[in-house]
Amino acid sequence: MEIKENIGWTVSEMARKVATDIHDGAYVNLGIGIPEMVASYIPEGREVIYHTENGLLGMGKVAEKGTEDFELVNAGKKYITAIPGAAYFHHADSFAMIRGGHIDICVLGAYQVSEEGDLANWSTGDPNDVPAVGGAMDLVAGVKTIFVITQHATKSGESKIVKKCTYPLTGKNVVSRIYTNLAVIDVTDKGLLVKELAPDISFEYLQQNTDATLFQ
Amino acid sequence: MEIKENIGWTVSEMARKVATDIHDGAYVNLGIGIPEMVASYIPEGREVIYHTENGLLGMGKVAEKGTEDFELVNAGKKYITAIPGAAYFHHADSFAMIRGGHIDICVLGAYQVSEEGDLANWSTGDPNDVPAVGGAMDLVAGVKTIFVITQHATKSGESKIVKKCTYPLTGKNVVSRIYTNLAVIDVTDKGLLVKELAPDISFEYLQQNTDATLFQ
Amino acid sequence: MINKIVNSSEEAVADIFDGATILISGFGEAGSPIELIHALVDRGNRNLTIVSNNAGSGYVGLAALIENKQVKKIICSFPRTAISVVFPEMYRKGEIELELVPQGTLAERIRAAGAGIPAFFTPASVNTPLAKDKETRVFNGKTYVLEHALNADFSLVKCHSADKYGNLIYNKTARNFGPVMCMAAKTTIVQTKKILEVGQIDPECVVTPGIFVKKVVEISNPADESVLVAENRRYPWK
Amino acid sequence: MINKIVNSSEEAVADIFDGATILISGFGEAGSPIELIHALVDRGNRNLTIVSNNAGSGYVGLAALIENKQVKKIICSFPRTAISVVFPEMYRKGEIELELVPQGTLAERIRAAGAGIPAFFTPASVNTPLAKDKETRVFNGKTYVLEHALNADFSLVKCHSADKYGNLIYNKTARNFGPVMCMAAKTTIVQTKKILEVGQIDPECVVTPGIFVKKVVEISNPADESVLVAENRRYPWK
Repeated sequence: MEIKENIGWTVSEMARKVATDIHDGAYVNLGIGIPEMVASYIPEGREVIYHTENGLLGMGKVAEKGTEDFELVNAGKKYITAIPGAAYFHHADSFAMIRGGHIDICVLGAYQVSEEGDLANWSTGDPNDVPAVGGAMDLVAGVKTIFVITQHATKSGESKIVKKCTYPLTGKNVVSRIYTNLAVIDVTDKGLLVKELAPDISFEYLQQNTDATLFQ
Repeated sequence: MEIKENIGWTVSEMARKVATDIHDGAYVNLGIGIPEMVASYIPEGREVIYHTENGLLGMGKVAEKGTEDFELVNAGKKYITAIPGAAYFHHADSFAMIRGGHIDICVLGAYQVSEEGDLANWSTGDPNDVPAVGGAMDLVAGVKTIFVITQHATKSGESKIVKKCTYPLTGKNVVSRIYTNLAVIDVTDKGLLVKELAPDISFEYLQQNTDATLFQ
Repeated sequence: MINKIVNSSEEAVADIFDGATILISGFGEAGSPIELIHALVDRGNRNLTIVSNNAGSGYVGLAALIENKQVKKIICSFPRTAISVVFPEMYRKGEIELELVPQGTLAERIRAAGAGIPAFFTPASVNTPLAKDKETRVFNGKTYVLEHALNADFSLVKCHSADKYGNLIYNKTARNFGPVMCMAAKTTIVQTKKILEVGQIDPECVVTPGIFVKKVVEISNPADESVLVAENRRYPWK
Repeated sequence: MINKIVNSSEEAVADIFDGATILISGFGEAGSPIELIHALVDRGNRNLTIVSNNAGSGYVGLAALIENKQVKKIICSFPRTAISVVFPEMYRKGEIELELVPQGTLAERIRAAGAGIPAFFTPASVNTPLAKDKETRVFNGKTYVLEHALNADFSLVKCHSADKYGNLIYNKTARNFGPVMCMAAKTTIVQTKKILEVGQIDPECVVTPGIFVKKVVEISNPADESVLVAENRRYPWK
């Protein structure tokens, strides 16, 4: 399978799509990397409270140069700020929020997502890699709705939307919706339902470039 | 069995005996009723921190008349005070302290204590009584050392120090030491060892008036 | 935009339904959300399962709810107080069910529900009638009993101050079950003495972060249960 | 009389023994007790099992402890950081064991140890390699895995302010694992930026009550790990 580079939506456009699907008043946890971009595109008039699993509800913007506080970081260890009305708490309380189903939406990156919503995003299984999982397994097990934001294919052109994950799972049946540069895809009981196609992307092209079976 | 009334130690003297066995720096939980008296007899030069399971470490004296705060009570729902250096916390955290073995000593009353240190202090098993357990079972399961302070016999003259508890248990093998009006008794692997007799009480008299077998 | 403040106790409890399981904060009167309970008496829902440390005093608050025959079952650690009359009478007549739970197990079961832990092992109650028919297991030579999360539909909680995000702080030992109950219910309803502006509560001192709270109503001068009981008052007021 | 303050990091870690299990607070550098770790490097205990969210950066702090071959095994959720070199190298050579634990499970296992809960069920890691060979059970149609308490001999924790009773408050997200680690060790050793008089910490805002703390040492100007790493410093200092 070959996917042309620089087709479909840009990463910013993908982040905007995700942001549009976050409701007013939502409690949201954004994964490290591209998911963090989502915060910049929340439509005006919506108030969203960000949780970072290292112990803060009410995460604000990234700290400006020169105002960084080494003791105020997010899960990606970036220097951040806190909004008025924020709360700090310890790690067990923070993951009680996650595991207890109190966070509405979590946006994560992915190595692979399967037809059944299985997610692989922590390990390629390469024995030379040092394995590291962080909070990903707790997030997918506990947060009400899991959105995945990812390029449709790897850099070497392999589809990330697969029949079955070949990488070790983060969680089984956990993903609700996938935002790629080519499409927005819902994980449903019947399989992967394409909700929206990027400009100039046909369903046929999408299916040709996707390992998993898609529906319209 | 008959025990003469008003013999041996007074309740105050019993409380003083218990207090003498509480070490400097101990974290202590005092049960409702007579155990509460122990706090008055801590020897000078010792600092003891009191825990009350409804969410306070650093309980102070009972509130003076006119200064009562309806929101500052102990486990017996008495109006109390807090010392400088106190901390408030919620019920799950409070019982984490108890269950997790962080409290050094708990002093409790008893209906019965057995030769093996079993304690019955929450129910007589009378079906007409409304059963109520409070935190007693958590305390005996979690606190490092359980002291019992009690009259040696019930008002009707029955020994409270028994071979086997006939009342429903609060916990099995939990009591370390028993302070009665007649004696101080250690629960050991070999049985009940009399450590100290009240003035004018002989070991023979004590054994005659005790259901359990005692050792010297 | 987020604003969890509602205008009345009536509005605060408006979603409660018959048959609901409801957590009610308080250790005796300290922390008991008496105005919210009275609003629930007014609402009249029946067949409720109530989880609370005690079972009410006199004829107000939780005792009034029980006397009004709205409560099918109570889950608590200590249903007796010096002046509890309603519950003991109905219990002896077999008109109300009781599930007696050791206080620490009660707190932990509620916390577990809030933390997404369906079950855990505890040493409390092992070898006692309260562990009867429960699964036990030995860890490192000590026996523990398996206890299950206590999830609820609603919680009614009293706090000291709140903001519109639902961040809460409590007062002294009135904190007790409030924070864990806020975590364990689908819908948490809070009465607060004071409403503060967002940002007035120090983020280091927030006890219940707003994520756990659905509705907040300001009750500036809550009744003191012990005063009402001493005056032999009865709810609904006559 | 109670006074938990000791005069030096050296004195603070003086009871640590070979083969001990040690909890070390911090999420990356935030909350990492770098001076206590360096005192442990100086002390030289070996065969340690370290429980910490990460596995150190550069050649200071936890990375220095690992490089000094004092650590037999590390239990953590994320042993990689942007600038971790020591752990990955030793791990690839098979010179250090790794038990990888999901972050929330790690926090809850530590909290369980402190709360006297020997084991609990969690949904995290079900159907993944990290649940391999672990007991699972279905509650209400959902599968959970049984996880065990993570007790320790010592914990090394960094906080912001402390009093002689051992009451602690933390700073922002440097709080992270500190409070649960204080609960879970037989001996908790704390480094604080400031020592306050008893009574100066608001009892409503104490995060770690003193009962959980054994020793406190004041380190007024703790090193910033990221600065040391950027400067390519290595402990022991040359």
